[in-house]
Amino acid sequence: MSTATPNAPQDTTAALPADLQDERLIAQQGVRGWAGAFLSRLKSGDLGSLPVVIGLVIIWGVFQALNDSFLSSRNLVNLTLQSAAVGTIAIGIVLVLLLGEIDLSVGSVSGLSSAILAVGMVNQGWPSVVAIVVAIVAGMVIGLAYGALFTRFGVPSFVITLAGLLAVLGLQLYVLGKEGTINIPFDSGLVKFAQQTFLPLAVSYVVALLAVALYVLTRLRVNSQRAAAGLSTTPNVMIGLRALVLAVVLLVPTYVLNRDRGVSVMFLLFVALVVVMDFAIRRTGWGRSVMAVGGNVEAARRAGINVKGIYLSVFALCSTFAAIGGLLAAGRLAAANQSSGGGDTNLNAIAAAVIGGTSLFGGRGSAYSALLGIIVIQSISSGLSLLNLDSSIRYMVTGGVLLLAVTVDSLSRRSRAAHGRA
Amino acid sequence: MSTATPNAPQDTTAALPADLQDERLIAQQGVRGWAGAFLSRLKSGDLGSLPVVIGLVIIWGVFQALNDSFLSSRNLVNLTLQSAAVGTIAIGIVLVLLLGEIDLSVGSVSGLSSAILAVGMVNQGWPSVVAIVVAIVAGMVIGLAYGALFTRFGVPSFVITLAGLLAVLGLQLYVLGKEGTINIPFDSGLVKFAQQTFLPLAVSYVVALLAVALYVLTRLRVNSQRAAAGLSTTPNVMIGLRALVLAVVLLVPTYVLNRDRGVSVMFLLFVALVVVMDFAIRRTGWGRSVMAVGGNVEAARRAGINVKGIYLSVFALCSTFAAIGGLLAAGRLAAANQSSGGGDTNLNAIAAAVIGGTSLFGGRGSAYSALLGIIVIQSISSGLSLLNLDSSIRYMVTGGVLLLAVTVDSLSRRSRAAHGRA
Amino acid sequence: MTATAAPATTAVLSLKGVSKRFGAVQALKDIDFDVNAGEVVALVGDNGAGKSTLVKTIAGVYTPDEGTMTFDGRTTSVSTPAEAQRLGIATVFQDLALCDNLDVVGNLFLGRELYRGRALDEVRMEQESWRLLRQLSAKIPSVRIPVASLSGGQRQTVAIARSLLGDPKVVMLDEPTAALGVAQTAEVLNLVERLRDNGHGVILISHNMSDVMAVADRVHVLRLGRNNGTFHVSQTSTQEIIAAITGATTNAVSERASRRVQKEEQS
Amino acid sequence: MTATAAPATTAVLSLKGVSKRFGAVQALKDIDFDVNAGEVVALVGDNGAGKSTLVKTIAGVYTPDEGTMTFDGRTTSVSTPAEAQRLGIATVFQDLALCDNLDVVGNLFLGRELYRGRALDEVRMEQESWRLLRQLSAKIPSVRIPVASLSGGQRQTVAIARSLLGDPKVVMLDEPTAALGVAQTAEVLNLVERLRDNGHGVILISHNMSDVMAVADRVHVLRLGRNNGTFHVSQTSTQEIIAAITGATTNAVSERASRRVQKEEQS
Amino acid sequence: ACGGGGAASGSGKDTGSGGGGGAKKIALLLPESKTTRYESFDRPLFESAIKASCSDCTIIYSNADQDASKQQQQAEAALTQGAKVLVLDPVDGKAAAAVVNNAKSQGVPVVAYDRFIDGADYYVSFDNETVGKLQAQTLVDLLKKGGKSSGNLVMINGSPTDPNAADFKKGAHSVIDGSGYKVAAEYDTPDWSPDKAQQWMESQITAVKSGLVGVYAANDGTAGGAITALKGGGVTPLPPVTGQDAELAAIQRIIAGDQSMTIYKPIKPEAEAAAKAALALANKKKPESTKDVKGVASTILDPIAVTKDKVKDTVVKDGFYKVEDICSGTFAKACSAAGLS
Ligand SMILES: Nc1ncnc2c1ncn2[C@@H]1O[C@H](COP(=O)(O)OP(=O)(O)OP(=O)(O)O)[C@@H](O)[C@H]1O
Ligand SMILES: Nc1ncnc2c1ncn2[C@@H]1O[C@H](COP(=O)(O)OP(=O)(O)OP(=O)(O)O)[C@@H](O)[C@H]1O
Ligand SMILES: O[C@@H]1[C@@H](O)[C@H](O)OC[C@H]1O
Ligand SMILES: [Mg+2]
Ligand SMILES: [Mg+2]
Repeated sequence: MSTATPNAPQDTTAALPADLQDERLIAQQGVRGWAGAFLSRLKSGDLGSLPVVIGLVIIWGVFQALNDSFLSSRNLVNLTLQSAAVGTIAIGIVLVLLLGEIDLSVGSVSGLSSAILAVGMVNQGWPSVVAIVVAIVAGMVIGLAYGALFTRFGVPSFVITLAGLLAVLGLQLYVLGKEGTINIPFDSGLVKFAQQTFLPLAVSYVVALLAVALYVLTRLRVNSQRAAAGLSTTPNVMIGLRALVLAVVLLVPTYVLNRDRGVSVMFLLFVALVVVMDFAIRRTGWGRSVMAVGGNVEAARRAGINVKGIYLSVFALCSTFAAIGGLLAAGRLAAANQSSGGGDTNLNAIAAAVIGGTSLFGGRGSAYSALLGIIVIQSISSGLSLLNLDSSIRYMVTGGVLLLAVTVDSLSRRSRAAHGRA
Repeated sequence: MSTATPNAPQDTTAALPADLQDERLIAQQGVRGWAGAFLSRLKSGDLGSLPVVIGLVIIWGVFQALNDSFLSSRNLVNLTLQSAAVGTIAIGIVLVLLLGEIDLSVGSVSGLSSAILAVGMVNQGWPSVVAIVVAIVAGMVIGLAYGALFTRFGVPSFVITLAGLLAVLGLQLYVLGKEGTINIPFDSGLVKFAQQTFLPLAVSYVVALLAVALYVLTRLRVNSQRAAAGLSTTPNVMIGLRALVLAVVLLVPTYVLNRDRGVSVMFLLFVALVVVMDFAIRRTGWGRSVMAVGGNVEAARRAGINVKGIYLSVFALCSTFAAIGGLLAAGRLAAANQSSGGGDTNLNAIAAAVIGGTSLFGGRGSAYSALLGIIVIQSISSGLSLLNLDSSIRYMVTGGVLLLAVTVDSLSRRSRAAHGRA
Repeated sequence: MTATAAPATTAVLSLKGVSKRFGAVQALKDIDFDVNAGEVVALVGDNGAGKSTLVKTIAGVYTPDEGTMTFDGRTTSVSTPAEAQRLGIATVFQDLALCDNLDVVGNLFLGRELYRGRALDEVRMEQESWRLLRQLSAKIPSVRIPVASLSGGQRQTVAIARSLLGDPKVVMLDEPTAALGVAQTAEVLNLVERLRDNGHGVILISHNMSDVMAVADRVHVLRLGRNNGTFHVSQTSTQEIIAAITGATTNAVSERASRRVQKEEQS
Repeated sequence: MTATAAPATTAVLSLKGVSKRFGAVQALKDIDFDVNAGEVVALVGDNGAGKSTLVKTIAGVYTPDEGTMTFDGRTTSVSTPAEAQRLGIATVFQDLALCDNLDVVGNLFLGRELYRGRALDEVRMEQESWRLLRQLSAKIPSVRIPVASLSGGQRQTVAIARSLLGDPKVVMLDEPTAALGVAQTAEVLNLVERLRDNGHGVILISHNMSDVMAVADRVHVLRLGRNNGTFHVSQTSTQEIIAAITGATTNAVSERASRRVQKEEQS
Repeated sequence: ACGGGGAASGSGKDTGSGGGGGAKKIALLLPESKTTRYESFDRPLFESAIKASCSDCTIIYSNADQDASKQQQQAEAALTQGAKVLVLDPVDGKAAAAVVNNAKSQGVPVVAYDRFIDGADYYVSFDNETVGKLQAQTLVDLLKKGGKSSGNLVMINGSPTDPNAADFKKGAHSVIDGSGYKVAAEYDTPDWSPDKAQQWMESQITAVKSGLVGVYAANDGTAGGAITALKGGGVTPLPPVTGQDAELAAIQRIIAGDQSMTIYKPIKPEAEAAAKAALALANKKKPESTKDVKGVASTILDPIAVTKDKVKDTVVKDGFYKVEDICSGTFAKACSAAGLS
């Protein structure tokens, strides 16, 4: 049998790694190749999350110009505290969106979780851990029920979770009973965690530097594996450069936050959840299956993937994240009430995922969009809080700014599509 | 060139219409064939909107058992009045859903339209017609803006209309200004139209019978055209049978409604809009293009369809229907205020379209789903109003019943999919 | 017509009386079908004859309305593709069934990922992908682009390469060479022969009679959803098979063929 | 190699120096290409050679990075498929581009619906559909089912039938017979000849060399996105074209061919 | 928008330079924008009260759109900008303890405005339970006066997710239960939505077939919905319907005889009391108080029930509305009949 690629000129074949032998590829070897590739990526609009970041920078710049407390350390620390709860909920939304499904009930589930926590801890006198576990399990069970309904009866997730939104809100009111608002003691662990626990100065820098080191080590290991397998590698200079960028991205905020109270542990938990889920999505078989189901459910089924299992796990995870978000929200407000999880919690969580770049149509997106998206949303909301606006004007401005932030991103996507990289 | 189908036995070919010659087709000629086809459709779950109707019948039965005023003429007349405004908004939602897009701002747009009407008519003293036209045009302009943003920048409609939701709400508050609630006089035309105008008894029956006659005539004309073209025809007995069913479906409600105030003209307007849009979707080139874009936008583009024009027209229509819905809502409440179009208007309009059977993923659905869906939703809400329930229980029951109604439908769809008719 | 009954004893896969109906269309009616180990059976028939439906029924994508299936001597009912894979049935579907959003590597190893610890071993999968694709003479510039951006033939090559992973007992290829270039087609035919030589059962669907005659041992003809004869390649001719497919001896094909002969004679 | 320059004068369609790049992949580089009225030009090349990209560029689906296009003597730039259609270019795309949710009639007449007053004339469109499909020997049981439920070949027939509506000057067929049965393939080849005889320019992409040799006047070869020669069918051989496609004279194809000859000689 | 932005940025620079002298920042945090009072009355009245006694004070204004966590964010933003005192009308009075806690930790006093907050430094309000009592009492009195000593009432309460609604409900029940009238049905109106109230009222006309003598509606919005339902349902004569907020639309309905009463909370004295207390606290002084509510120094004002005959002496007299506002268009006739011109 002939396995050779008979037509490629033999000399270049020998010199090039297996993945760079095609003649049609525009040369990508070495640092110059990389720089060229980067430039051409920029030109063709393949910018990853850069556009949203640019949108964010614009928003920050404008708000800072309007009110110079916007970028103050104190306000930025507040921003981190404000982002954690809904951001955590948005991680779950990213997951269901990756499947091309939706969960409209995350607000209610987070509200129920707040209510269970408060009633359990305060009224029933459960130990906090028990209350927390019960609240999270309740969320998971709701998600499993959604998954079961979806996979068994094929009811669209939009309808299931719309019904869930109402039913779970009912449950929340039922759990709260006649009490209405229940305050959670300020000296309870959860409230302290959500309001007053910050990384010690030294620890915060160590954490940031560790993250950079981990990145470099991982890249170097991948490089050596790829070289051993005869595949192309990233030039060390490039790795160094990227590590530098990462270091700046991590250390500057750490410094700024440390000028006020510091890096909130609750926010760190949220970021950690994002990182873990990003790993799970990109680097595990489960995550690959999620992407496959979201991309083409029939192809996934034919590939032998347990499609029902994937749906179940994702709906369960989404509600679980919603429940965790509810706990964080309760901790931060030091209270649970009938409107916990109400208002625009749902819309903000979904919007965060979408603004961060996760597609509503499945198969495209990243856990990081929850982080980016929620920061955009909270920045707008926090920035507008600093300006004395009438509600009517504030609504109009919020809508406009939101649109602006996403238009930058969409424009670049559009150019990407025109360049055939949709 | 050989154009014959050489393999089909020549005798049957001659006898059969062009569309029934394939040997694999299970015989469908004559009344028996039709009955057989109908039975096999039932078996394979291809029931059209029958399942939703069954769900509705179950809901009605249960509520009537729990409180015997539910099916009273008075309550059914109320139901028609309650359905018209959000139902009209849902027609627009059906259109955007057919494109696989969404409009989250219909609530705000309807609220703005209410506000413009009230401020124009009451505070500015415009003639009602002017106020109505201005309100509708405002809606249309907003829709055009959405369409322009969507087609120019490729921002996902979810985000555009989320921004729109906020911005238009701001506009609504701005228009209402310091006034807050504005009463629309009870003796104004719009309020009378929305609350007190019912078809005279005789006219209502004439309208119903005219509809049946129109149906029969159309079918007969199609039959004669098809026969002339050598295509299969519907047996006259079948047409008669269907006409009979239609007559019952139209005359029984007319009778029941006439025992109370009668057939509301506002509801009739809503139904007329549904019928017109159904015609536009199924029987015009524009509607065909909408379906094509929703099914496969790239295929539509390659077929030379003006895809941008379709998006523009649909977004504009959707907001226009929202504005009309807002006018009906204002007329019915005889007031406009800051919460007009708020609450669950959005969710109810979208849910109505989905529950009625329009897919969220584009290309599948019908204008009638707005009608069916809104009646399901309003039935649940009206049925629960008659029972004295705690809010918490009410929410839970609403969620449960909603789910039930849709599960019947989904189960049949599922069986349809298993039979290869997805 | 020299239609012969299939040998019923050593079959790895055997169908009896399989029917499948879609709404008003009877796609399959009373199909009997066998494949032996180490045998290439060509499944041929006109467009819409029911070939793909049969393949999908065997692969667990559709459940048949009637009929039984025997695999490796045991009567089984395959109701999901996962089960079919567990039994050892690998399939290249006509509609390819790839995930457009995943890259070539992701699609190749979908459901059979390689691990390094608990994480995916992307490096080994990429290396292995290049090996498989080279083996099929694939002309794919990069395995790290979404398959959405591949050409028709490139996509088909990816789908075929997929079926080489694992060690299936029966391989079903539904028009595997339809979009392939001449070199790639030749490689796939080589591959089919290698599979047979290694004792696999192969079901090959193709409209290309010369390919069929070149690699198949037996040809099974479907016509309008029904069995229309089985032929041993060594004992039949292309003409005979085409007649069974179209249900007539004179038709557009033979007309073209005869015109061509005339033309060639003239020139 | 007897590559000959294309006649540049009477071309209905003529491309000069067309390039197209997708991210890091150079799909087309400096392509010159012409079609004359009443001529069938076969566009051939290995998988991923850029044939479909070229067709899509002409059809207005992609805009080229560089290069000019002349149609009917006028330099034009076609930036949407609608414009291409207005110019008189009809295309059957390799990926078919049908709307799965619409039925056969809906797809056939998409963008060119027939009216009766202001409403669609479904009866006449259905009647016409049957006529077109019969003409292509299509085996489609009903034209009132969504094309999603059609077989591969049936879908392809629908796409081809589409291109017969209207009166295009140039028809481009991207692997139109890949999924077709033998009878349907023969009808499509007949169709191509009829189109030529009626003075249309035809661009035919195919991997099937015997089909190419049977109907084409000229063969244009692409290799890895570049021009690799133009051949007059009357002055060339299949061997020569395959060599231009694969870039080598010995390869899997010739190996298989020679083995087959041996085998036939033995038997 | 530009004016507000400019003012804010100017004041922001003050903080940067150490925020000195008498120039104080006072934050006014209101709960929502869907009821007219907040942006139409509370905000401007409060601002002018502050300006009157402290011309170089600046006011940081935010509105929480009925979202407790948004309000928390806005309070934090106000503190970031260096607010010296928070005047807080909480979305949820109980949950606002977190805001008070946070403010206290930075030495910023809090004035609970309109709704009680545990731990606040000062409280200015009308008592919510009293509002409910007053509504119910007026309803019962009207019924008795009309000669009906028994019969069915329906209650249209506020939003089930609004903690204040529970207070109104409690107060109302304390009067109605034991008044001899039966509560035939009761409804918590989601989002205080008038059209929900209308729909519910419509079904009650069907359900409570006979003997419906009166309707308790928790505010003017829900009252409007209920009245429209009663009129549309052909219920004559209209049973008495209560309300709250003294919205212009409600006053007009009262004049026209469609609605029986509304609760007028004179916002001007409330805003002035709050402004006074806020300025005192900002200057580290103890504000005067008339009362002590749960340990918080307070000014408690009396809500006023407005019936047709009292319109002139209340909202008109206080300049809350001008006669020509009330008597515009179709209401002119009713006005002159009611002796209002
Ligand atoms: N999911 C489905 N729903 C309805 N009808 C279907 C479905 N799948 C196949 N059919 C019908 O069954 C018949 C057989 O289709 P099948 O795909 O098996 O044909 P095939 O032999 O593979 O044809 P081809 O050579 O064109 O690929 C066709 O008439 C088709 O319309
Ligand atoms: N939208 C796209 N985005 C990125 N790359 C693309 C895109 N379309 C095509 N390509 C690349 O361009 C090259 C040429 O593709 P093209 O589809 O034109 O090949 P082809 O000659 O038609 O091949 P086949 O015979 O397999 O159909 C391929 O390598 C393909 O990966
Ligand atoms: O005044 C009322 C307010 O206290 C309540 O919270 O919301 C509704 C209003 O009518
Ligand atoms: Mg097939
Ligand atoms: Mg191609």
